[in-house]
Amino acid sequence: MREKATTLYFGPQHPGITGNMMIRLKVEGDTIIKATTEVGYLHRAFEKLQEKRNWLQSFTMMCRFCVPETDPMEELYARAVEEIEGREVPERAKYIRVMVLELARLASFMLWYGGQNGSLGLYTMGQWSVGDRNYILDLFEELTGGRIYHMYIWPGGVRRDLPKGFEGRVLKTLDYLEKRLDDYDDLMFDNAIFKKRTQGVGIVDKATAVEHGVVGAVLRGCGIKSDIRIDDPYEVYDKLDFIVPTSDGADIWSRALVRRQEARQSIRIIRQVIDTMPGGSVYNKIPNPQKWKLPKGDAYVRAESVRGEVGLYVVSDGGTMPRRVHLRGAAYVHGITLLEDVLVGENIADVSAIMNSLGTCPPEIER
Amino acid sequence: MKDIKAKLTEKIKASFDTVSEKDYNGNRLDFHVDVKIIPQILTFLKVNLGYIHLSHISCVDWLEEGEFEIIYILWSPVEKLKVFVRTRINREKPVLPNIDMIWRQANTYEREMREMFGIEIEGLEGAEEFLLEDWQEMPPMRRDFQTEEYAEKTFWSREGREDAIDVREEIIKRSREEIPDFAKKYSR
Amino acid sequence: MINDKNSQKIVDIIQNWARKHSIWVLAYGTGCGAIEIPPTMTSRYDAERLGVRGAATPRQADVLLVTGYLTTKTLKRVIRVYEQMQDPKFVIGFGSCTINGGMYYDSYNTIKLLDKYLPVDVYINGCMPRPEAVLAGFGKLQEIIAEGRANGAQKYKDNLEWYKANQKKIIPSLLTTDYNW
Amino acid sequence: MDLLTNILGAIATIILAFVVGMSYGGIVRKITARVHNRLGPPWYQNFIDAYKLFGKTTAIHHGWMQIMGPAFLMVSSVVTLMFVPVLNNGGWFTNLNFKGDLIFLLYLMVFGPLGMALGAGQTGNPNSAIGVTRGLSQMVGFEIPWVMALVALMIQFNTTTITGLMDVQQMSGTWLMFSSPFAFIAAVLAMLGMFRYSPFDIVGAPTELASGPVSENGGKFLFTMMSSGSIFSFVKLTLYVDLFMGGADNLIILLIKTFSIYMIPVLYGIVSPRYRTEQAIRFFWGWPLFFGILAILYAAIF
Amino acid sequence: MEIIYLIFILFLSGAIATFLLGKVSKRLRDIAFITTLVVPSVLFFTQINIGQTVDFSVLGIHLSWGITNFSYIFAYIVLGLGVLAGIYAVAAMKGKENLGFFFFNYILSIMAMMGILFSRDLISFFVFWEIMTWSSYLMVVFTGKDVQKVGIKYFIFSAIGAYAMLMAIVITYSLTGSMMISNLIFAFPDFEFGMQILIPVLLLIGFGVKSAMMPLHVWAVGSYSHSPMAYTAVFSGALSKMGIYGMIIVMAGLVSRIPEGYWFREVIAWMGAITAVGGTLWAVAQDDAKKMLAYSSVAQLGYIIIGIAIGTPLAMLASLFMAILHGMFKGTLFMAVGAIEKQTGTTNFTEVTGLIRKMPFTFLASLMSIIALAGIPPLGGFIGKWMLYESVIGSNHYLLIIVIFFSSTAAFLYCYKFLFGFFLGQEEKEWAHVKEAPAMMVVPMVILAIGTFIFGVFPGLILNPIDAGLQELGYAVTQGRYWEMSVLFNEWGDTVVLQPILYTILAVFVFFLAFVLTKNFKKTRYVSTKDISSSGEIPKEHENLTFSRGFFQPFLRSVEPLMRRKIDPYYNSFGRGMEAIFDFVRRIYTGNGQTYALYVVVFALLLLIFKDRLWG
Repeated sequence: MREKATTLYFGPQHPGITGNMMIRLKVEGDTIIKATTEVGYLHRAFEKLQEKRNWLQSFTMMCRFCVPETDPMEELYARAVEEIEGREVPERAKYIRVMVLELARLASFMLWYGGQNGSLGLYTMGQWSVGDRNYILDLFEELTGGRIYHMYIWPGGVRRDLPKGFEGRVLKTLDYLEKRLDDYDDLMFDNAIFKKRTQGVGIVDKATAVEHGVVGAVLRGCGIKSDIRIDDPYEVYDKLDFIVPTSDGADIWSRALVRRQEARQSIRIIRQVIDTMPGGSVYNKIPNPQKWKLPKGDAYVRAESVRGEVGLYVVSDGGTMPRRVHLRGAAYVHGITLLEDVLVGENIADVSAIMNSLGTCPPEIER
Repeated sequence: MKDIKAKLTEKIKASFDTVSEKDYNGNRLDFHVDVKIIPQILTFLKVNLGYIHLSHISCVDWLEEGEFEIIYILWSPVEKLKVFVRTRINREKPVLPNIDMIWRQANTYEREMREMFGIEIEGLEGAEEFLLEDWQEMPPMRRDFQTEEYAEKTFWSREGREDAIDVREEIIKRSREEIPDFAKKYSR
Repeated sequence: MINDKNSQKIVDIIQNWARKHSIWVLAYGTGCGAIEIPPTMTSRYDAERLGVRGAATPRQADVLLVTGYLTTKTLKRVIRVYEQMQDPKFVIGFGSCTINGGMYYDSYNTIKLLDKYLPVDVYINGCMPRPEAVLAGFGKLQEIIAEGRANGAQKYKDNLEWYKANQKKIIPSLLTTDYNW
Repeated sequence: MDLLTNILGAIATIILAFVVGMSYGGIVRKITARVHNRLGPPWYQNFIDAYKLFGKTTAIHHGWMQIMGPAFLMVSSVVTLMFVPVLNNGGWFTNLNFKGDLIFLLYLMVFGPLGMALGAGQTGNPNSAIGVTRGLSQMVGFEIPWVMALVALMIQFNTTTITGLMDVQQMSGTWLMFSSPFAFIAAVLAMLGMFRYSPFDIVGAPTELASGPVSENGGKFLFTMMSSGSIFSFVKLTLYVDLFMGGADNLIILLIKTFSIYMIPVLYGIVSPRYRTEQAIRFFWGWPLFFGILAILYAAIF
Repeated sequence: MEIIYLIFILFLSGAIATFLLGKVSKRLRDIAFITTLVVPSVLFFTQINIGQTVDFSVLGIHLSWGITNFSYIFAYIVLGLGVLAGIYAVAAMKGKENLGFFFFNYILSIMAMMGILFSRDLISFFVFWEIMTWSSYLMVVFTGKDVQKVGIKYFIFSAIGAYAMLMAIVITYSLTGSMMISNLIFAFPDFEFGMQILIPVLLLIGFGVKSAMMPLHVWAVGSYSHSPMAYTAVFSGALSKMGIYGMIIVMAGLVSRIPEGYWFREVIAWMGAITAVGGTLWAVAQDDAKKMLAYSSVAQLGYIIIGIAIGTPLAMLASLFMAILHGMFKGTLFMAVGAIEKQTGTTNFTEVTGLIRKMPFTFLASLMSIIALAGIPPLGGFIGKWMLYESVIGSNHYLLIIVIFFSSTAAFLYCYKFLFGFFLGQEEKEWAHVKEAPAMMVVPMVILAIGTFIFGVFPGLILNPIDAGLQELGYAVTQGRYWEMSVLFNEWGDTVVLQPILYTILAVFVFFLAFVLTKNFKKTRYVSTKDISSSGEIPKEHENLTFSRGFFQPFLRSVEPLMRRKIDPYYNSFGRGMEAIFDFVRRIYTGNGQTYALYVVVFALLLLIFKDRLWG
């Protein structure tokens, strides 16, 4: 027998979906009465493959977990390995890591600016911000050789020191971006229609947030001050001065406000890092990767990405290969159960905006 | 940090018998518990002790010991402490209690565990298929599943990879040979 | 009216020229390569000046851009989408993983050779290919369209059984659609 | 005029409308690209796209209504074009426009979208159906201020024909946008919805409905829709110029006037996100309606 | 013998014969039924001359029957629709029980309507009016579903209307001493002011009930959707026009002759406008085709009422034209719904879908009727609407035109919903067995649909008779034909108008056809509607891909403030206070036809006694 509600396939081939996943929407009118996510379109079995690679080969897979923001994954892996092995990291490497992480955050915010507005039909924003993102990617290219996959932060430090005059170029880019962020505000946050479209839509209130284990900007967007960089500080974040913005609206608008401030905080952090960066070597040499064995043990490390808390659980059985590498992305909780619950009762027009606002990133879910 | 850990251990031990703890440097504390009391101890941690954030659920396949190890990682934003609740279950007939009424997102972890390790979760809702589709073999994340063999068996691989003489030339040359007869006229 | 071969040739040349300068890419990010598509379409690289433009549904699209690895689950959808596209249609394989599996050569869930399942007109290599490489790939596609050599769809039509057998091998639930145009 | 001249004139008008409409589309793409900091496609890109679509195979259809849908659209645009005076003094482009009547045009303009909606409905794609319902709902929204503006003009100058209104402007030498400003404002606000640029592009919103009603149409169907859409936008622009900007004495002036009025929805659209359907409807029943009422009061009093 | 008598005798005897033959043979019954409809119609159109009257007296009351130019217009609707719907009914009602009774009532209604048109005096007018009411009431309760609710509603409102009318007749008689309509019209301007208001109000209540004017429309939806569709075509298409007929007489004959009539007309016009808007919005909200068309009928009658109330010659012309066209296209649509109900068993948009390839002719007829209903050129509905606009602008009703335009634009929504809901969308498995309706059902629909097209392109065909009727009604000839007051006709001239549109449309269609038949296009083949670009997914068997629930939800959400007020609750709370009366009504009503026939007779007798007692 035919179902009563109409089925709408939102994805996998759909301009409004972020990445490659599917939401099976049951709609009546333009109201969603049930949403079922279906994932697995991007399941590459990384975790299985990493069990078959040695410790350094596994590292090359890390950045491919989630493409919009690749560096937190590398940093997590490096930190987990260091924790199991007890390897020291030079102070300068930690500062460089923070700089790279924050640059990656900034690049990811740029992409989010584009995605959030593109989902609401303001394509100009996407053109601007994704175009400006290229300047950050240029920096990465100079530093690491790759635009997207950097493989820069590795166990024991970072791969190489900063090129000569790199800090200056970073600061110059930051100056430019700061100016552009004001332009974005004019286009996006001063826009009455954007406000109308986002206020009161996609509400994740405090109770829901706790029930679902919500993290990151979504959690801050409902008024809970939570940031791994402060709560569980890693690298040199405890030495830096920055604000964790929060907002009380619990809707897309307040999440956008949070992210808007976070982008500026990232710029501030990078400036601080460049000011206070010590000298010295940038890595502790690792042994021959083919024979590199880690002691038996496990580690769970966490970092703050744009989407929220990312955790990595690494188990070593004392061999040359990891026993288990298990990533927990922020999208893993946002993209499935939370999305399904939030979408009920919303308008079809807002599905894409809600997905972007929750930071759904399918490759991170499916790994 | 030491005080917090000691206090927590005391409280847990007072409520549950078969618990052994292991301390680590930094803000991490491990509890080894029996599989039967998993829901109770997690509820206790969440409701009574303020460990409201379920950060991670992971599963490790200890093939040599014939056991799965399940690790629940909780986080308290107040005490700033990571608590690992670890349990081991038999690998032959793995059954795990369902905890998605405590944390909604646990549902996703459990669905993945069910599919990837073949662990039966009692009373779990949600579609059987999560990441895979039409999967016929054993659950792929088990250690005894040989992914490379399976890939060799199922998918073709491009010839011309094993020697590094002139890869480009070689690929072109060999791919020409490999094209079926009827498709020759399209090759360029 | 226009039946003799020479005038048909002229029509073909004009049509190929139009096809070359109007490439509508299906909005389907099959893999992680999708992250370099927005930069390609936006201000610095601006693929639209070459006539490259997104299309929302397969009926309107000319080019299927397979951005990166294909899991078996996605392959099923890609095949359906490809068969729903209208002639003339082209496929661009994007990234090392479509060419030979790339770093997923031993993964149980991703295919290694895209051209066993779909007729590929142009491959773009790299992991990840830079926007310049993507543009070069579109340039190559334009080149072979203008020369009339982009006959992947015809190839698929002629060797449908071979392709279908390959597809069936890894997707048992593949529905036999009545694809015969 | 004999029949042959009539037919030739009609064909010339259609070609003019097609060329101008398509070029405007291309120029809009170019302008949008420049706002985006891009180079953008050449201005003739739309012609290439159209020709390519025409050359594509249309291998399948979902029933004869899907084939007739674009035909309805084409018929509506061309017939409407026949009834809109292109130039002040007529000449070759007179066609049937000496018979042009505003209310008649209003209804004629609906013929195409309704046929298109039927064609989209036949495909069976739920996205198409949702897009159509959105489009029709929005149409109810913007027709109200638009009709109010027209009624105000009719009352003020006591004529219901386009030619009558054009004569009024020619005689007095003042454009109606100055002599009845409120009607002009209401009509321009309604025009935002009529051209379906952002924020009123809710019908085929790609990120919501995957291009909505056209989602099953490719190849020749899409070509027909694209070209009749171009003709239609020319018709609408010419109508605005005729009604509010004193018409045009020759083609150059027509192009300048139509282009300048076309830029209003385009430029507004570039910097606006999309409305939700009911928000769009409410928008039209807010300020535009207010200006419409003002216009009618203005017309009734003066 | 006078042909007029013959017609009525034929109707009456035919009705009885049909009823009786039904017990003998079904085929004979059907033949008798159609003959009874066709023969008097032929007689009427061939033998009756306009202006011909017969006078006679019954029980000392002087009665006069005759046809005028004005009533002749309505005879077109009644007989044309009556015959076509009758042919349709034979096929549509096949296999139903109690058919003889249905046919009997059907003929009786047609006869009563003809009687109303023939009546030159108030008594026979009232008697025929009552026969019409009773026969239609029996049709409403014919199916026996929800009779308590729907039937009682119709009964109450009809009774209110009838008593109001009766009171007006009595007052008229006491004032003029005559029952002739012409006398009333003649003497009306000399009445005192209170009577000048009271008589039209009472009469308008009577006629407003039948024409479903707000706030007297409450009965209409239930009754239209509950009677068999074959009858609803007549009910909505012709029977409701009797209210319009009466209204025109009241408005043109009485109200327009007094100075206060201006305000009176304004009120009626706004009531019509509210009727139009309310009907349209509620129609958009319906999920059931019958109810949707019923609300749509209410709305369309609203337009007609507006035209009548404005009362300029052009507006009258528009109203009458729309009345005829409404009979045609609404008749067709109700018949189409009937056909769909017969073939699928339901009329709900959320259930039926994708019938276009199964019932192509029904679709074609519906499509043309819908285009006419929406008022899109070149079909007939446009002419009427457009003349209405012209007249509304011409008579300086500026706000009224906005309201009308709003409702006519909103009408596109339900028009599309009708076509999409039944015919377009996914072709589901559960309706795979559906076949086209029998020819006897399809042909009347197609004939009527083509009629709307012909009248759209050659409106002069019916505008001329209407013109004649209007002149007779007291609109003096000023400049030839009234429709020439309108710009379009004025410049285009003769009876054959709107042809340029037709030719252009045809030319473009032919061009497009040539385009479709190009080499490439010919290879196009049909694929099922399951093969759609569903984002790459393959739809599962049980998943519903038809969008039918909450069709215009965003629109309805934005007009919600307008629709929050519904009039039914007020009547219901009023009715709760009148519980006793309702109980009494229920006791009279037993569900049996004979009781009602008896009741009609008793009522008529009472009336006569009443008359004799008071004024005898």
